[in-house]
Amino acid sequence: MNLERDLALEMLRRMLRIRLFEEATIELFHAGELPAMVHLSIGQEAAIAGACLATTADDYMTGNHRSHGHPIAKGARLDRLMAELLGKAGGVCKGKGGSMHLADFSVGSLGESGIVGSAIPVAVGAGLAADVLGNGLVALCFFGDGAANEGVLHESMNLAAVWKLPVVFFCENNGWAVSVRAGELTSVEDISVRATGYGMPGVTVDGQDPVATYEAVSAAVARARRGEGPSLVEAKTYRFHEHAYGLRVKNSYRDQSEVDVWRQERDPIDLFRRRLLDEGLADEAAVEALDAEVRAEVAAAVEFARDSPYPEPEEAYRDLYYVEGAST
Amino acid sequence: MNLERDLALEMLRRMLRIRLFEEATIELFHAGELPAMVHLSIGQEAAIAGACLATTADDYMTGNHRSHGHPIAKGARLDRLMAELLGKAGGVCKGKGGSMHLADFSVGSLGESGIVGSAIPVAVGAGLAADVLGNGLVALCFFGDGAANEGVLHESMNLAAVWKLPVVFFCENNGWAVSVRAGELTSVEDISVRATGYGMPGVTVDGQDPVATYEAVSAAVARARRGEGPSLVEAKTYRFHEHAYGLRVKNSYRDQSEVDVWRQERDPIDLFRRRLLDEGLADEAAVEALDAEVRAEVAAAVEFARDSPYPEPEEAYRDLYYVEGAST
Amino acid sequence: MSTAPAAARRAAQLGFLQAIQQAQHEEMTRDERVILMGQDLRANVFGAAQGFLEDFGPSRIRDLPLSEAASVGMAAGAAMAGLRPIVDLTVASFMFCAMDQFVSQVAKNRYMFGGQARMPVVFRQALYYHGGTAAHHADRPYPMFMNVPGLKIMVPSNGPDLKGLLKTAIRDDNPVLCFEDATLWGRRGRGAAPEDDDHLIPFGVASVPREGTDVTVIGIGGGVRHALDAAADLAGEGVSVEVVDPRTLVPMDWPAILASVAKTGRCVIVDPANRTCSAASEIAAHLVEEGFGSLRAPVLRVTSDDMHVPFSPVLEKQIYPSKEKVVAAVRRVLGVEK
Amino acid sequence: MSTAPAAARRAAQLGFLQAIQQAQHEEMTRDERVILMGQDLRANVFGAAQGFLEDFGPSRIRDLPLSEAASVGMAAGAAMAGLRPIVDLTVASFMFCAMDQFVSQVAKNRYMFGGQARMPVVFRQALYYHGGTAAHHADRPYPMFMNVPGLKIMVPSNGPDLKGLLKTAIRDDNPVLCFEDATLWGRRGRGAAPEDDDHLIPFGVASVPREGTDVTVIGIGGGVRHALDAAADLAGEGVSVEVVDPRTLVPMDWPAILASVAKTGRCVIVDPANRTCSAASEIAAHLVEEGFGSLRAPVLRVTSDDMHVPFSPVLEKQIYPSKEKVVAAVRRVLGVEK
Ligand SMILES: Cc1ncc(C[n+]2csc(CCOP(=O)(O)OP(=O)(O)O)c2C)c(N)n1
Ligand SMILES: Cc1ncc(C[n+]2csc(CCOP(=O)(O)OP(=O)(O)O)c2C)c(N)n1
Ligand SMILES: [Mg+2]
Ligand SMILES: [Mg+2]
Repeated sequence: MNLERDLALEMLRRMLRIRLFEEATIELFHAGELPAMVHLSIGQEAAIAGACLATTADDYMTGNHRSHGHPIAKGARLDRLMAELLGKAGGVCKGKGGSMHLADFSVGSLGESGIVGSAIPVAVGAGLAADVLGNGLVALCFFGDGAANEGVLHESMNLAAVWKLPVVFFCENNGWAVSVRAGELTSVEDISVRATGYGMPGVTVDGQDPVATYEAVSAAVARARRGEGPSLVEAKTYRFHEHAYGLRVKNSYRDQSEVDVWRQERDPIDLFRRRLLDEGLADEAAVEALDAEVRAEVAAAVEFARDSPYPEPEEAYRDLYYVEGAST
Repeated sequence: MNLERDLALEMLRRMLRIRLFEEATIELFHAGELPAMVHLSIGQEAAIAGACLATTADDYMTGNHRSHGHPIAKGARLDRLMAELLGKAGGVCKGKGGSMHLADFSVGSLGESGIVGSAIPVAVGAGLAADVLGNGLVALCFFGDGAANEGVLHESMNLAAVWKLPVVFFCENNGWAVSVRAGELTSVEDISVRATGYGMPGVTVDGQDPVATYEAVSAAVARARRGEGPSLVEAKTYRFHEHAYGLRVKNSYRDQSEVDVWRQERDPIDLFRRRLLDEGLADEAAVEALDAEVRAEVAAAVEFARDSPYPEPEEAYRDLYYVEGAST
Repeated sequence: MSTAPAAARRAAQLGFLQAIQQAQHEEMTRDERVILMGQDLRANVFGAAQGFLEDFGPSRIRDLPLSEAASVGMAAGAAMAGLRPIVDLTVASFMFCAMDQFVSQVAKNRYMFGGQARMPVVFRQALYYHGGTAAHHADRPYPMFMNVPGLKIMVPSNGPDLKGLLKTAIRDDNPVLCFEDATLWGRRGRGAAPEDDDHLIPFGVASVPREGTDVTVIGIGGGVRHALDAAADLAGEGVSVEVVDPRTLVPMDWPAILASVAKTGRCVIVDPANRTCSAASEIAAHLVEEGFGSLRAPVLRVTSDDMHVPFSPVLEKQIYPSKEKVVAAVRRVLGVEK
Repeated sequence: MSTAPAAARRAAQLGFLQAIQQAQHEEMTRDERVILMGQDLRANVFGAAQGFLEDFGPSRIRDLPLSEAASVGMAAGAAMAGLRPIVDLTVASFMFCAMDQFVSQVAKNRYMFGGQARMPVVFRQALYYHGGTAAHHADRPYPMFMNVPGLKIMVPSNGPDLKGLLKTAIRDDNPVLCFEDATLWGRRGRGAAPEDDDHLIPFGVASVPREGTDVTVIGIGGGVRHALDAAADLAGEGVSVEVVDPRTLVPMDWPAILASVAKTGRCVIVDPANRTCSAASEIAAHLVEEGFGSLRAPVLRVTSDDMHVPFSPVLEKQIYPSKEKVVAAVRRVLGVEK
C-alpha cells in the first residue's frame, strides 16, 4: 500500500492515544487512584488502530474485557473513558461499567463484555440492524484468541455467514489467554482457518503493523458493505504487560525473555514511528508534535477524571430500565 | 473394502432392526398406543449401523432426539427400548425418558438429548474418562446437520482436539433440520470441512452405504485408539418421514418428489440388500431368514412392551438423586 | 343445539395462537422496525405465523438456525442498533442454551453502560409441560429469570391478556420475556376477544377474574385455570374464593396482591414452576414481609413438585398443580379438613 | 504483643483457599478417579492449587480453555464414565455460559435415564462480589440453581465448613455446586482448623454458630458474618440473637430452621443474592407455610437489592446486605424502632 501522510499520522495518533492513555492508568494504579485492576492493550495498538481506522465513527463495534483500546481507536473522548475507569460520575458509563465494560455509543461502540466472548453475537445483531435498515453500516467484532474457543463465536460466524451480514470478526491473537499459550488450548495455530468452516474469507496479518491490519480490515469492510457478508481477520500480536495490571499470577507461565524480545523488537509504535521517518512520511518534529498533542489530551483526561465527582449513591438505582420521560 | 459375509449380514441385520422397530412404532402410533410423537431414523439406517458397527458394545455413545437408531445399532435389547417408548415400567429408562431420550448404559449408550446438541460434550467427557483411565475405549458422538450450528459442538471439538481425546464426531446430515434445508442456515455445504478449524481429519461419506460409513468410522476409531485424537465423519443421508411422525407442519417445506426420489432410489436397505445378492455375499434365503428373525425380535419387543405394566406413581419421585443403599 | 351459535361464540373468543398472531401482525404493521425471528417460523410449525412471510417479506421474517445463544445476543445487538426484534424461541427449555446472553447482554447492558442502550426486544417461549415430551422440553423456568434484574416477565393466562400484554411488550423499550403456558393453547386459554383494535394491557397490573371474601388464590399462567376451577367447586360448599392473576411477574402488582389478602386474610398460590425458589415462593415471602398483619393462616404454595418431568403419561400429571390440589390447600388454610 | 502467638493462632485457623487446597489434595490422594480441571489452574491464578500438577500429574490436573458449556458437559460425561471430576469454574458469573449443561445434562441425566447414571461431579465457583469488578463478575446465582431439581448446593461461611463440605461433596455420587463467597477469602472466612484429617460435614445439617432466644437470624454464605456481627452488637442492647447457618441450600435443614424459629418466634434472613426469588425468599415462604404458628412478627429478608452490581466503589457496597441492615431488620421484627 502506498501510505498517505494523513492516514499514517492518524494511525500513529490513535496508537499513541492507546499507549499514553494506558500508561497514565498505570500511574494512577500505583498512586492508588484506580478502584480495580485494568487489562492493558499495550503492545496491541497497531492491530486495534488499524482495524478501527478501516471503519467510520458510525460503524458499530463490540469487544471484551481488554476494552480501552477499542473505543480509543474508534475516536472516543478520552476524558470520559478515564473518568469511567475511576468510577466517576463523568464516566462514559456514569461509573457503572468500569474498565472492562467501556461503551461509547457516540462512536458506535455498543459495549465490551467482561464475560469473554459474550458480546460477539451483539455485533452480529448490529450487522443485522444495518442490513434490515439498509443504512450501509458495518459491525466490527473484537475478540481474543482465548475467546475463539467460546461456542457463541461459532454460532455467530455461522449466522453472519448465512445471512451475509456486514460483520468483520477481528481476532486479536496476543498469544496468551491469561496463563495459557494460545497453541496449548486452541486447536489451530491460525484462528483465521476457522473461517473455512463458515465459508467466509479468513486471513492472518501482522498485528504489529497498523497498515497490514488496516488493509485487511478495509477489504473485509468493503466486502461487507457490498452485501457479500462477513470475514474473519486475525492479527498476531502480543500483550506486553501481565493479563491484568496488578494481578499477581502465582506460578510464572511465560519467560521474561519472550516478553523482552517483543518489547524491544516488535513494539508497534516504535516500528511504525521508524517507518514514518524512514519513508519520509513525517519528520521528527511532526512526530514529536503529535506525541505532545496526545500527551496533552491524556493529561487533560486525567485531570477531567480526577475532577469529576463520584456518582451520587442513588445513581446505583438508575438505568436498570428505560423509563419514558425519565432523565438519563 | 473386501466385505466379509459375516460383517455384511450383521450390517443388514442392524439396519433392519432399526427399520422394523420404527415401522412397528408407526403402527403403534396409529393404534393410539404411543404417548408421544416419535422422531424416526428411517432412511438413515446405513449411516447409523455403519458407525456403530465400527465400535464395540463397551465403547461410549451419545446422541440427540432422533434417538432410536443409535442404541438399536449399538446392540441394545429392543424390548426395553420399545417399552420405554410406551412409557412402561419395563422401559430401559423405566418410562421416565421416552422416545427422545433413550439411554442404555449396558451397551455404552450414555443417553440421547432432547436438547439438540447438548449431549455432544458428554461424549467428550466419556472420551476423557477413557483417556485418564487408559481403558482404550472410544466415544462416538452422533449429531445432526442442524445441531452442527450449536456452539457447544465447536467447544467440544476444540477440547477433544487439544487433549487428543478418543472421540469420533459423527454428523448425520439428513439434509433438513425440521423445516430448514441444511444449506440454508448452515454456512457450508459439507459439515466435515469444519474439522479444519480444529486441526482434525474431516471426511464426508455416502450415508446410504453402510460400508462407506463403517470404513470411515473404523479409521477414525483406530486413530482414536492410537491416541491420536478425534475425527469428524459426516454421512450424507435423508430422513424419509416427517421430522416427527405425527407432526403436521403447517406450510410444506420440501417437495414430495424429493422424498420420493430418495425413497425409491436411495433406500439404504434396498441398496445394500441388492448389493449382497449381487456380490454373492448372501442368497435370497439368507436375507429372508434374517428378515424373519428381526421381524420376530421386533414382534416380541412389541409384546414385551405391551405386557409391561405402567410404572407405579411413586416412580416419578425416584432417581432424582443416587442414594446409597437405595434400590435402583 | 345447532352449531352456528357455538361457532359465533368461538369467533368472539381469542385463543393463544390467534392472540400471538394478531399482536405480532398488528405491531409489525404499525412499526417497520419490528422484525420476527424463530426456528421453523416460515414453515409456521407452531402455528402463529401464518402469512407473515408474504406480508412482511424475508428481511423481517427470519428462520433461525439451532444457535440459541447467538440468536438471543444478536437480537440484543439489533435492538441496541435500532430494530425492535421479536424472537420466538419456541420452547422455554431452550432458553438455557442462551442463558449467558439473557443475563450478561440482554438484562445488563443498559445498566452497565449507564443508560446508553435501549433494549426493545421480546423473547417468546412456550411452557411446554404436560404434553408427554419429558424433561428436556417441559421446563417452567421463569423464576430463574425473576432473579435477574433488568428483565420484564409476562405469564398470561388467557388469549386476550396475551394479546394485550404482547402488544405492550413490543412497544416497550425494555427487554420482555413472554412465557406462554401451553396447557392453555386449546380451549382453556380462550377468552372474550377484545373489541378494541389497540388493545394494550399495562405491565404490573393484576386482574381479578373472580372476586371473593374468604381466601385469595393467586394463579400464575395455567395456575389461574386451576384457581378458577377450584373456586367454582368451592363456591358450591359456600367458600368464597378471590382469584388474582398477576399477569406480569416483573413488575409484580404488589398493591393488588396485598389488598386482596388484606381483605381475605388467607392466601394460596398456584404456580406451575418447580417449588423451590418459585414465583410462589417470592409471593409468599413478600406477603409475610409486607402483609403479615393481615395473615390469618399459613400461605400455601401449590406448585410442581421439585422433580424433573417424567415421560410416562401415568407419571407426569401428578407432579403439577391441579384443581384438586388447590381445593385441598384452600381447605387447609380455612381449617376445613375433610 | 509478640507476633508468635498471633502466627500460631493463625496456623490453627483455616481460611477459604487453604480449605479448598486441603480438601482437594486429600481427596485426590485418597481416590485416583478424582481429577481437577479449571481455567488457569496450573498457573494457580486463584491460589488454591499449589503443587497439584507436580503431585498428581498432567492427566489429572488440567487447564480448561474458555469453553464453559463443553467443560461442564464434559465433566458430566466423565462422571458417568467412571471419573469423579472437580471443575473449578473460578467465577460464578461464568456459569451462565454453561447453564444448559447444568440443567439438561448434569441435573437431569440420572432421572431421565431411570437411574442408570451416577453423576459424581463437583463444580466450584466464587461469588466474586464486592470487589469492584462490576456486574459481569459479581453474580450470586445460587437461587437460580435451587429451582433446578437434582443438584446439591453448598454455600459455606467459613474455612472449616468449606473443607468438610467439599470433602463430602467429592465423595458424593451426585452433582454438587460449591459456591465460595469471596468476601470471606481473607480473615473473615477463617475458623478453627479441624483436628480430624477425615473432617467430613454432612449435607443438610445446619450449624448454629450463636445461640439466642429473641430472634433467629439465618445467614447464607457471607451473610453469616453480617448476622454474627449484628448479633454481637445487639447483645450489647440486651437482644439475644440466634444465628443459624444452613451451610447447604439443597438439601436444606428445615427441621433446624423451624426449630429455631419455633423458639424465637422471629426471623430475619441474610442472603447476598438478588432479592427476588432468592434463597431468602424460599426460606421465608417455607416458614410461613410450615411454621406459621410460631411466627410472632414478619419474616424479613436482608438481601442484595434487585440491581446489577455497579462498578464504582461509592455505588457498590450499598446494594449488599450489611451488619447495619441486619441490625435494622432485627429491630423491626422486635418492634424496637430507634
Ligand atoms: C466466559 C468467561 N470465562 C472466563 C473468563 C476469565 N477470563 C478473563 S480474560 C480471560 C482470557 C481471555 O483470553 P483472550 O480471549 O485471548 O483475551 P486476552 O485477555 O488475551 O486479551 C479469561 C479466561 C471470563 N471473563 N469470561
Ligand atoms: C437446543 C434446541 N433447539 C431447538 C430444538 C427444536 N428442534 C428439535 S429437532 C430440531 C432440528 C434438528 O435438526 P438436526 O440436528 O439436523 O437433526 P434431525 O432432526 O434432522 O435428525 C429442532 C430445531 C431442540 N430440541 N433443542
Ligand atoms: Mg489472548
Ligand atoms: Mg437434520
